[in-house]
Amino acid sequence: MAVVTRGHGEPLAQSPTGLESLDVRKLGMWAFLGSECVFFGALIASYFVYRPLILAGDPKPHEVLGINFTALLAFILLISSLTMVLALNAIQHDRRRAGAYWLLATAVLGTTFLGGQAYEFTKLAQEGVTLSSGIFGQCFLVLTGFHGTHVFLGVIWLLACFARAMRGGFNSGNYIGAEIAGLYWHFVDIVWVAIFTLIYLIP
Amino acid sequence: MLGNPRRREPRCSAASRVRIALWATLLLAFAALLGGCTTNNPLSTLNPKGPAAHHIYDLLVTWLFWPAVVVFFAVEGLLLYAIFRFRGRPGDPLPAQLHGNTRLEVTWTLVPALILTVILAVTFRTQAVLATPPTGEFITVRVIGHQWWWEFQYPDLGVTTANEMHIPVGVPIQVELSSADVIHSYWVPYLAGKMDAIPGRINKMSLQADEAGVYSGQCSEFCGVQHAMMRMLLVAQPQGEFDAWVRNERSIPSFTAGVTPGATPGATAGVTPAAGAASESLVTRGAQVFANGACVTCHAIRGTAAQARVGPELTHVGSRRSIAANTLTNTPENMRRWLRNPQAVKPGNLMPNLNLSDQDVDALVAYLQSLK
Amino acid sequence: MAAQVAVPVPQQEASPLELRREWYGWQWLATVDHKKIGIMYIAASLAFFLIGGFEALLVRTQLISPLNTFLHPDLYNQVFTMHATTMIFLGVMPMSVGVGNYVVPLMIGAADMAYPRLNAFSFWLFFFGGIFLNLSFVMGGAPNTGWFAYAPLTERPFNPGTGPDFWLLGLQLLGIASIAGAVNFIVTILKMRAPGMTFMRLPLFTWVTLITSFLIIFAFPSITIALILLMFDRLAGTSFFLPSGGGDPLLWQHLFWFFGHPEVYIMILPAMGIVSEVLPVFSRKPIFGYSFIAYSSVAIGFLGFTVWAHHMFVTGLGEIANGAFATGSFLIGVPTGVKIFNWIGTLWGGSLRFRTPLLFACGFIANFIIGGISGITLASPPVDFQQTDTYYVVAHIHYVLFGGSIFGLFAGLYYWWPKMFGRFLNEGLGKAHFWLQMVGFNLTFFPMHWLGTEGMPRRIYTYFPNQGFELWNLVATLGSYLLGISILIFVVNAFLSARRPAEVVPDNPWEAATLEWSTTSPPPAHNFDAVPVVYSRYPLWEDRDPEGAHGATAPRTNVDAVSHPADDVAATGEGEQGAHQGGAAHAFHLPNPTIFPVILAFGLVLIAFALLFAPPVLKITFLVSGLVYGVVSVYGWVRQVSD
Amino acid sequence: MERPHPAQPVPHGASGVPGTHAAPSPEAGHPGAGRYVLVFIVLFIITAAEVAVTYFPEIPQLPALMTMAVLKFGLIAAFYMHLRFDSRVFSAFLMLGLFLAVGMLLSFLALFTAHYREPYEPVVEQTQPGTGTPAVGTSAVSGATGGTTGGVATPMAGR
Repeated sequence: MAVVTRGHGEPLAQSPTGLESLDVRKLGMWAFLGSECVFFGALIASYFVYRPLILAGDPKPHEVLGINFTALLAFILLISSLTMVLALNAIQHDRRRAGAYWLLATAVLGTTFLGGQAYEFTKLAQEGVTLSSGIFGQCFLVLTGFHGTHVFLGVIWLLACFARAMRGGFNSGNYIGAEIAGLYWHFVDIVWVAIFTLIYLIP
Repeated sequence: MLGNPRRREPRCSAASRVRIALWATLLLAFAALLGGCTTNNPLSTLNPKGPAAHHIYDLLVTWLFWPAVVVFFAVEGLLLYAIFRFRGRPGDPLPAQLHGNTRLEVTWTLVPALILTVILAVTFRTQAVLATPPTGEFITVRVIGHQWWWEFQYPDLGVTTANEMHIPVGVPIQVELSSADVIHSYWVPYLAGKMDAIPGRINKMSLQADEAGVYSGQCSEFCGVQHAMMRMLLVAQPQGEFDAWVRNERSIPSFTAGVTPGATPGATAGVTPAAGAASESLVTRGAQVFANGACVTCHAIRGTAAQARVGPELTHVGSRRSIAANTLTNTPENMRRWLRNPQAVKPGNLMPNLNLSDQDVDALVAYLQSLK
Repeated sequence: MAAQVAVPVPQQEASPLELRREWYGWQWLATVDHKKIGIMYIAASLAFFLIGGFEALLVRTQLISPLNTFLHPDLYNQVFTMHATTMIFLGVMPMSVGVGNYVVPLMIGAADMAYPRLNAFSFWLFFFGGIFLNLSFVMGGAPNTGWFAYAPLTERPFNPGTGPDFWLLGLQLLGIASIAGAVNFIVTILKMRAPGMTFMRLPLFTWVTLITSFLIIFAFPSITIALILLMFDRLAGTSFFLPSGGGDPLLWQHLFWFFGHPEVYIMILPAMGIVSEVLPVFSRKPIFGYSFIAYSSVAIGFLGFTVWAHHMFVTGLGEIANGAFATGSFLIGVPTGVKIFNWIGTLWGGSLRFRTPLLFACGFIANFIIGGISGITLASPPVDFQQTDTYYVVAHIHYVLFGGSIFGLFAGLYYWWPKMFGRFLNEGLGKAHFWLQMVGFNLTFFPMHWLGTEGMPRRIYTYFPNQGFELWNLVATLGSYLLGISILIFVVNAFLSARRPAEVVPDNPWEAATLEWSTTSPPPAHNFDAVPVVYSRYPLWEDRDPEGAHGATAPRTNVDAVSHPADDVAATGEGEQGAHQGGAAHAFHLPNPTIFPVILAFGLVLIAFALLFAPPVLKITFLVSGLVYGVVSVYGWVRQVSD
Repeated sequence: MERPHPAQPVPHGASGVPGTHAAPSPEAGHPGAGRYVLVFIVLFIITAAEVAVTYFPEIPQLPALMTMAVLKFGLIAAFYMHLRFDSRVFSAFLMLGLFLAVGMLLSFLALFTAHYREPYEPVVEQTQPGTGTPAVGTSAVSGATGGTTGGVATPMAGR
């Protein structure tokens, strides 16, 4: 179990910042997500530095990237975010089995997203867009690839949560493990919101 | 009562040591100042000979150095005063438990901020002056950094040369910087600040020499194993001499043009000065070694079949003041040393040891020295 | 809070785990105790510091005379690259982290860091990463491109060896360790402060550790990305920074310095915090302008992100961008100045006791003033055009990072040594160390200001005679030998202190004010027998200044501990259930020693090796074994956490 | 400078650890499943609108798309990540990271736009001066006598 720290029931008058009542793991996860913001910010910034060259180059992104297909992927991730909060909601209401299955559904949707991305990458490779094919290929593949890596790790994490949920590891008094997995998952989703708009949609 | 009595130091000895250290530091600073003023160092930034360097020098000395000296002595003085004045003794009562003083805080926030604002304003002014592109007539020189030598192209004059840049005195020069491999930085401290030569980019800076002279320059961005010896010379000469240099650079060297070289090359080559004919044949042999050997795979000499652009252009190498990116002065002896094993002179540089025989080296030296 | 003797670890029935625990090495290898981890951090960083210092002496020896052939140019480049990399990532930074690791939980009255296992993982990853980097010397050549590793010099076509691969993979490992450590510090400081310890009562060292940790989590991702892109360039055939493939070398510089400049503050802020702790204790009066020092640190932290391109003034950004970044750089001088004045204000009117920590703290201020002033000259783009990439910059960074950080860290080591080990460092040797270091340091680096203005470029393996560089290079080299001797004195001092028979060090030998001095020296595994409650900024000084103490709700005497039966503590200790201390409302559960963090860190290093090796057999072997280690340890770790 | 307690009592999940503290009722902070589905419908509609917008070039793409992206981002962060109900400290972490990331993106865009780079052509090839024949340009200053202009007009000239 995690470290239990003090702070419960303390005279709060002497610790007026209120931070003592926060969960350590959630606090740590948010600090990490703040760091991840800069991580993806730097990746996207690198893409945009090369954007003039990418747009001038060949092939042009909008010619090879299917917006409709990617929109489908975005929908899948959105749904997975919904199933994730529903999982947490179920766990918080002690509907353990439902919670476990929502978690599984989230993992499955994540895997579907990864499958879609794999399909997209193969299609791009067929059209000659690879890591070493030029500035567009490398920028696009590294950016979306690192997002995919995050999704992949998230899927593993969700499966672990699912296993734990099936063993009855979560309940209304003990759901932080699922909640921080969810925070990570939603973060991966909002990164995709940014990538979808900035890379795919903006002309 | 305070601290550990066993370890208390006698007061005077520590104080005297502080004093000694203080004097030593001051003496050192003074000596350093003297040293800085008396030598005439070829890369010094304190001896400006061009307007750009002058502007920077004025900014540095007037607006940064003297305020810095004042601030330095004031703040270090305060610190030393506090250290000496407030030394505690065993048995001293507890000093007044002061927590701060807002008025003081505001003062020592605002005063430095004001000083810095003034310096910043002057900085902006100097920046604007430096960034003004040359107006009127100017010469464009394209400087291309290579590992580890400099290429200079004068697009309007049709001149390409290496490691020795010539400019006329009093004429603004627009320097366009780029690189053939990694990032270098072009720096002739007497004339101007430095500017990076970045592959895939063109950076511009302007410089001008107010006095004739031969100025040293050096690559100042770390660029690999021979960064230290990526040096150059900048020759600022009166307009007439410069024009003559341009005419000479544009000409095809006498030997390759078929004109018999004078007896001098042989003599300077250090070959036994038997006869003009002997040295002439040596030069011819050198030309053959050059044309048939590995030299042509990297170097260019106009008027011959050698047109490679990997190494420095050698069309007028005999007339240059230095060789190997100003690593060696251009004497036949040094050139022989260089050709015999370039790796011994500049370990790791890109010119391989060609394992030339002594005769070949002598012939090559005679030939290259003849390329005036 | 008068416990003078550490609570003995109670003997439980001998389980296999118990037997294993008797092995001395196991106590360190598997420890999750922040104090042990802190000591390991300090010891490892000191070892790396000695290596880096040795490299510095090699550099200085090569430069002792013109056209010296002591080192081959390429070896010289490896040595100066590794000197900087070692000092920054393996010396100064982890030493600050180590001191923070030891001191911060004690300062805030906590039993441990928020994530003790993650803490162990951070240490071991740093330690293995450091060894990984240094292995490059014997595995095909160390990185030779400078610690800034400007592309495209680091790209395959210009650097086919494995040096840059070692560099980028090693830094990636160290980056993960740093981010994990920083998250840990942030959560610890935000969450685990003793009751009553508001932000305005936080010790200043804890303040700067918090700010430093924020800088780390927000600055390191930038270099992570830069390293990833470079790794793809070198290992996967992309050309992010290769102009021939459309890449832009300047992107590397922006990404690097977006990290690199905050990194400077990551190295200097902890030293500033240490000085802010040491000065009041040895002046016997509170720090002058507490809140101004705290806020100026915050300001430095913020501004640190707006000035990165002042490292790039000569890359041709244009005068507007240069002017903007110059403005930020000038601005950052203001909070720095505020700190210096407040430190002098703390000395002013005090009753100074010149013990070694105070000497180092004063040395810090004296040197840092010079480093600050030379920083202002470099912040002005036109002057920077002349001075950048010369020895002037070498002088500047060493006045900040050696004259500043290292002096500050030594002040901290001498100050907290008795708390850490229950023994003093010898005062006479300490003073000899200080004076020799002070003289040696200034002898080494002050002449470099002149060398720089006289035009000596940085990173050159040799220089020519008659350029005016001979005299001051000679002086600098001799000074560096003095510096080397001074560091040796410290090593001898530490060694002798360990050899001396144990002495009884009182809880608070320096009469300091902060909570770490309220427990025994060294503290027990669970740090405090009872949770301290804090009523002011100077919990142990409240008798000195009953009215003036900031934020005190009511005058109290010393630390008011939430009382618990003493036998409650003695009964538990660091047993199988972990040290359990306090009543139900204050349950500290120190996790058991665990080996999984070590294994995970080791697995990551194996994966780094896998990326490094070209032969498929080696690659696959290392990748598979690394993954196995990783998966097993993560599984075990998770099981431990959720049990 | 004591900051007021952000929300007293703390919304939820004061402790996720069993046995130490009775967890408050989950409903205290988190919205119910109905709200989550509602948010999802909104997200769904916005995403559809995003794709739709790309089919209508007359709509100003950049502001429209950015607004919708920020909206989606905010909805997920506020509801799914519970920032609306949780401690502001968590929001602060995200906002700090976002602020730096966006600041980095914008400043890189500005710097690289201002510091424009020509499409790369290796410098060695493009700098061939006139081969063989002495290339003579009209000098800006020197009295060099004219001749035939060699192949010195490279892409770098005149900039």
